[in-house]
Amino acid sequence: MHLHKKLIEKFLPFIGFIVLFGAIGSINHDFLAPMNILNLFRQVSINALIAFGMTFVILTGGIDLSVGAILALSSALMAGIMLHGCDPIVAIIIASLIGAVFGALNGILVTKGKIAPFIATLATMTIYRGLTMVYTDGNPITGLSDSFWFQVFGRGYLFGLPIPAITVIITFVIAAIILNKTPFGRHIYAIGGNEKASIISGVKVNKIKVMVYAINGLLAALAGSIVVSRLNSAQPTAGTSYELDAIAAVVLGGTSLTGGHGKILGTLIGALIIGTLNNGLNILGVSSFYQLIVKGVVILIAVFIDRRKATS
Amino acid sequence: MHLHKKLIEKFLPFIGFIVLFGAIGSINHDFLAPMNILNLFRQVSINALIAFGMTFVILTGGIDLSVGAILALSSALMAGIMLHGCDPIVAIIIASLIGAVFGALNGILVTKGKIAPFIATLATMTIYRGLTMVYTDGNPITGLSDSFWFQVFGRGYLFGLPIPAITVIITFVIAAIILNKTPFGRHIYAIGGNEKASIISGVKVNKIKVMVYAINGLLAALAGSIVVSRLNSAQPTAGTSYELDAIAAVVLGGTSLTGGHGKILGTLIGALIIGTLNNGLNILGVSSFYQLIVKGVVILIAVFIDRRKATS
Amino acid sequence: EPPAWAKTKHEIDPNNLKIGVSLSTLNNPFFVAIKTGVMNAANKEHMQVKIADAQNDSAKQNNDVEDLIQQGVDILLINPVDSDAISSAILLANQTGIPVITIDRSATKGNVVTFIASNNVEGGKMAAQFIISKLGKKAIVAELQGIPGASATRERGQGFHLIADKELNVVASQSADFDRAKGLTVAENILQAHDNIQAIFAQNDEMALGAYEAAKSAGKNIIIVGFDGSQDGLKSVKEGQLSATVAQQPELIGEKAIEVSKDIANKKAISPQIPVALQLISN
Amino acid sequence: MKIQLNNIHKKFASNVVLSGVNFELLDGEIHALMGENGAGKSTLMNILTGMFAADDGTIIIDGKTMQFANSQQAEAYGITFIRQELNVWQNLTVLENLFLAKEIHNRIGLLDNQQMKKLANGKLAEIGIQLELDKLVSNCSIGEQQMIEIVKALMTNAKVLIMDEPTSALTEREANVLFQVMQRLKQSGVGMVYISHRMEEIFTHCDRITVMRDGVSVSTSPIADTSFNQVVKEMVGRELSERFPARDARIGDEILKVEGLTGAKFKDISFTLKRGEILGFAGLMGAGRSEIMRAIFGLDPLINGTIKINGQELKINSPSDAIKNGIGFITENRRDEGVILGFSIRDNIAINNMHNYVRSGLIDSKAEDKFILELTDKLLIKMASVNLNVGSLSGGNQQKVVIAKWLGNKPQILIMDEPTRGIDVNAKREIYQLMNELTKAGVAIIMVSSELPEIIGMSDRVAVIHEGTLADILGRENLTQEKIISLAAGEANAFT
Ligand SMILES: Nc1ncnc2c1ncn2[C@@H]1O[C@H](COP(=O)(O)OP(=O)(O)OP(=O)(O)O)[C@@H](O)[C@H]1O
Ligand SMILES: Nc1ncnc2c1ncn2[C@@H]1O[C@H](COP(=O)(O)OP(=O)(O)OP(=O)(O)O)[C@@H](O)[C@H]1O
Ligand SMILES: [Mg+2]
Ligand SMILES: [Mg+2]
Repeated sequence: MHLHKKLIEKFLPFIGFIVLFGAIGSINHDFLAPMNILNLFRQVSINALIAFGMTFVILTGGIDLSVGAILALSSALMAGIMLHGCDPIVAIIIASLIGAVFGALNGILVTKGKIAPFIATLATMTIYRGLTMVYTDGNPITGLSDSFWFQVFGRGYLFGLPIPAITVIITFVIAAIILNKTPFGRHIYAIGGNEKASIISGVKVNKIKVMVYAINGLLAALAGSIVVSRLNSAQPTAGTSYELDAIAAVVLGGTSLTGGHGKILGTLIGALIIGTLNNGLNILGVSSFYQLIVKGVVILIAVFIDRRKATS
Repeated sequence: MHLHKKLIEKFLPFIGFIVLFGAIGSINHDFLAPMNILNLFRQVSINALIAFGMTFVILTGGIDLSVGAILALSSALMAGIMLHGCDPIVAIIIASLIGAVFGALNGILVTKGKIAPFIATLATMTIYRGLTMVYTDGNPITGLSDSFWFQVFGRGYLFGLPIPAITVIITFVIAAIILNKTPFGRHIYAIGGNEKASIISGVKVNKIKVMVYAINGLLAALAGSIVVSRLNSAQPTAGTSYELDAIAAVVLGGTSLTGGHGKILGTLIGALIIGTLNNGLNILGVSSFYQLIVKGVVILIAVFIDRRKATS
Repeated sequence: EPPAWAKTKHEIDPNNLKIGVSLSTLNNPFFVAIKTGVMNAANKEHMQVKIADAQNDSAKQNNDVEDLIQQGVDILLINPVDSDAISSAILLANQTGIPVITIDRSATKGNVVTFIASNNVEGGKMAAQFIISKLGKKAIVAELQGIPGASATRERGQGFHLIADKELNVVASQSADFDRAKGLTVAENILQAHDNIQAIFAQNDEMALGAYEAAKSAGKNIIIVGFDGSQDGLKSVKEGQLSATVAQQPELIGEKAIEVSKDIANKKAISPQIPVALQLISN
Repeated sequence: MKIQLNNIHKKFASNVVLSGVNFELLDGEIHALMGENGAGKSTLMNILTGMFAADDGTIIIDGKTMQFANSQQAEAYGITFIRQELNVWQNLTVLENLFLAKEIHNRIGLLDNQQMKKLANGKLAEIGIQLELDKLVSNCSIGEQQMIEIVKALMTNAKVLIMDEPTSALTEREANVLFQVMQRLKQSGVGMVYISHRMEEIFTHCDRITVMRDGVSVSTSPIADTSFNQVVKEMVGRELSERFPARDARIGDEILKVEGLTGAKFKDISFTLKRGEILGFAGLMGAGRSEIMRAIFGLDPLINGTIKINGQELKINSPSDAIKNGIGFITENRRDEGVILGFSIRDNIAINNMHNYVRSGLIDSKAEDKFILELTDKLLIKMASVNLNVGSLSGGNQQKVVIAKWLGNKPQILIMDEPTRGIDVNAKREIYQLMNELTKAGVAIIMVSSELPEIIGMSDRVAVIHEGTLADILGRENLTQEKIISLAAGEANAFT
């Protein structure tokens, strides 16, 4: 009986997702159409990738408000180098590394600069966005590439699955291994659980934090390159407020904002919940005004149930 | 010597403000024109009022992302009741109370619902914004009132000072008295300093938190009514991302995001710094793209210096 | 009334004009193009230009206008975030004696020398009529709306619905925030929900381009109408991707504004409304 | 391994903490380090293990001058330090804690849990401690957490083990396990530094003792050559009269009556408390004593039972209810629940006393200063000013600040949970005296303590808790250490 309850609690986010999915599907059958499920997976991929990175950051007890801006900046730079004739796949790799650098910069501000993550990344959010605007002069960068590989990266299918979804699955597996199976991952949890004790025990807290923010930046940039491929252009305003969706996905997945507790699988489910809401409310034809309300309420309910679980 | 250093540290935000002010003034004399100083005061007033409320919340260790949305929703409701013939001054009072109710709702989610403030107010931010959209149907509410008192509230002058600035000064004095001279204020600091110890000492932590969020909502709504008076209309998109400016002002003023430490005077100076930046960069004709970068960098530098102070 | 000691005096020197421009946002290529038009024309005339970006916030725009006045600009070009909310800023300019020209959106109160714009409501109607002309009455269409509450959203939607509600079958209206990526996902979802959609009206080109990608990947060949006539949009129409865009010629609007400014300085008579023609560009 | 610390000096900013300490540790000896709170014991060991660098003086290990850059270096060299404050991760399992920052991984960098489990189980079996390796630390008692730290230290195969107050969170029984481990380590030649404020332990288990006072080492001698009183005298710098001041309070009417109290961790607890009485609560770690107190104070919900004060039944749903009814509560966890670190002494005491000097809604600063100075004077709190950060005070003085805060409220019933944990003999005595004064004035005190001498020395009656139930209440006349221990261990019928 007790075990039973524990099991339910463990799978709570998943159950929530299934309930939501079923509810929307039963109201509107279009929602369950195979094509829509594929759409859903592809739509979720951007948020899921960013939320994976955010999970790393939040597990250490940090937060990163600049991911949306990193996405935009790295996308713009990626488009820029592609216009200079760079091979798309190379451009994606370079863009991801650039994202990692911007992320690492956040990490350095947080560790060396001893600035609270919220403030440090609030500031870099405006800085990175400003740089994007300056670089693009406020205009989208278009006419990128007709290369097959580039187009396929955001739009193609493999084994019947959208490529972005496959990217998410691969990233998920790597992230899960890192977090659960490596000393690095263990140390991420340790820092979030007790930073002082971690320092005393010789965990290289600063180095790990910088790496965690770098991973976050890298994944934001990777998400950015999917966006660029899908739209065949880089938008200066891309990624605006994506940080909030990513944080919501992480928290819906049961990760605590104080750090140390949470699973990457939860985040995946969290991202699916948000994606299902966005997609489902569209399919149901709910007006965008009411969509705002419904999304807020669902987040509240989900987190509220999750908290009850923690305290009971 | 030591005392000397302490004094400098204490007035650091103020010194930063003076330096910034002097620097901009020396580049462009228009900035120092009396009329511009008055403009600056009026421009700062919205952010200052919201930031005062945010100071209360942050002192308890919380945060409120929904203030911008509360501003919009209470403004819309205020405009709505004015269209039904309500006296403008009464409408301002009712709007402020409505703001307090929405704020209190945040407080209840945080205390009774045990939801992390960041998440609770992230959710209510979208809910309140959605309600605003539904109420206004996405349209501004106009044609409010030609009443002298209503117009004067946002645009008038008294003793040579803009009325909104006077509202700020009065609010500042009341807030300073509450925080420094009443048991309620001391308890706010205590909760931020050590919530558990405060509970055990008989501090009614939940009640105080709800009140603090209510005050925050009230001041956001008050700021909203100034906006309504200045614009002679209620905009459904009003207040978007004002929470970030308010948080930045609080942090620039030296209040710590973990709660327990900070002064309302610091917040006033923080708001002045942000206002001076906005106004000064406009006057200097800095392009809005570069403004983003400059603002981000200034926040980083200011907070960085402040942290150094704390650790040295 | 501000106190007397704080007021500044004002005179215009036609040979050394200082133009203040308050734009609603620069987060949108359309307004960036207006800016470009203004800058290019002003450079030719050797005028000084000061530009402020209100970031779609009416309250900030009021501040911006105050700041521009403070810098002693001779003429104000204002592209209001909102027609009502800009009133007090315009009244302030009137008090200071600075002539005001509104661009793209009008102001409900205050003295404005002239209003240079293409009419958003009209544009919405044009889009609806274009769809009718292609598909006939009762065609099944969807609408992608801009940022909820923004004036372009309201006006374009208003014009579109004035006709479409009577003559077309609008089965879905969803917001995609004027954003290309959101336009793509929302269009995907709408197409999923309504298999039989024949046309999409997007309230700007960005969303239209996103919708085009969605239709393409869903393997649907439908009519997509954008709005703005941005570079990307026009190119896409030319390539036969978008069916049409309601082009506004933003650079022309900017150039006109500078032209009129010069006329004001030279005390020429100005007509109170200067329309810049909307063009429905189709393939 | 032989360690010599010669003439160590250290100051933090302008605060001189160590001014000439000499200390020596030999192979296979247990060397006690004693001194009042703030004497510099922990600082000295931090210097030895590389956390701080000494300003002056040398560290000689096996004849070589050494200077470690951090505690990992010291550990690699064979010197392991179990710090005063627990360094555990509540969010991780016992196994994960044991190997933190020392994880074993395979060739491709993945964690080797099997290997780690094997090693841990081997160690546990070797030292005779039982720990569930897969249990989350947040589900472990404080005692178990302390054990994790100890096992973690032993896993390093240290040649020198430094323990800073390891038993302050342990009860007799758990402490005894530790002492057995220490004896075994001693046999195998491990040298140990043992820091504690518990005199009995020092005299039963240590070989030599070094006493520190005000940052100087006062004496080092074999334990057999010194005495209890001698050590106290060296620590305090003067003769201290008997350890527990005589109780002479007049015990009055019943003030508190608790019946059938049942909560999550205890059931059916009934007892009474009289004015002027000290009722001790003894029990093993995790017996649920603190939980009982928290429930009476309205911090935790009650499942069942009644609480009567002065004969009147009360519903206590929150601490403020309890306070209104004249109850005060000094918790066992000073840092987390007692003081507000980073706040001034004034603000700490003021938190629940402002009603005493509020005039028309506003705080009267002058009256506040007066009120607070009266309290700090009465409790002999050693401080330069009430504006100082409470964190800058020694543990004993911090505890007095917590007591002061409650005295301002003039409680009728004062619950003191581990009131002298981590506090030196002198400060302890001052707190005992204060308890006597309070009871003389008619205050009733409940004292939860894991230190049996204190329980026996100060209580008028003792309630012994065993696994959440009340084993018995003993009167002063038949209080013995053995009796309490066996009751606490659940051997209820041994004596009746
Ligand atoms: N990092 C530090 N910075 C400044 N002062 C410190 C620091 N660490 C310790 N001190 C001060 O040094 C003095 C000695 O502290 P220490 O912790 O060594 O005492 P102790 O003998 O271990 O006391 P206790 O018995 O209470 O543990 C105290 O006054 C303390 O406040
Ligand atoms: N918040 C909590 N969550 C989970 N377990 C807890 C919590 N607080 C206490 N415990 C556990 O409950 C049990 C009883 O606790 P408690 O420490 O109060 O007993 P005690 O007899 O007072 O012992 P102590 O000597 O530690 O005060 C212990 O195993 C303790 O670790
Ligand atoms: Mg110590
Ligand atoms: Mg206890």
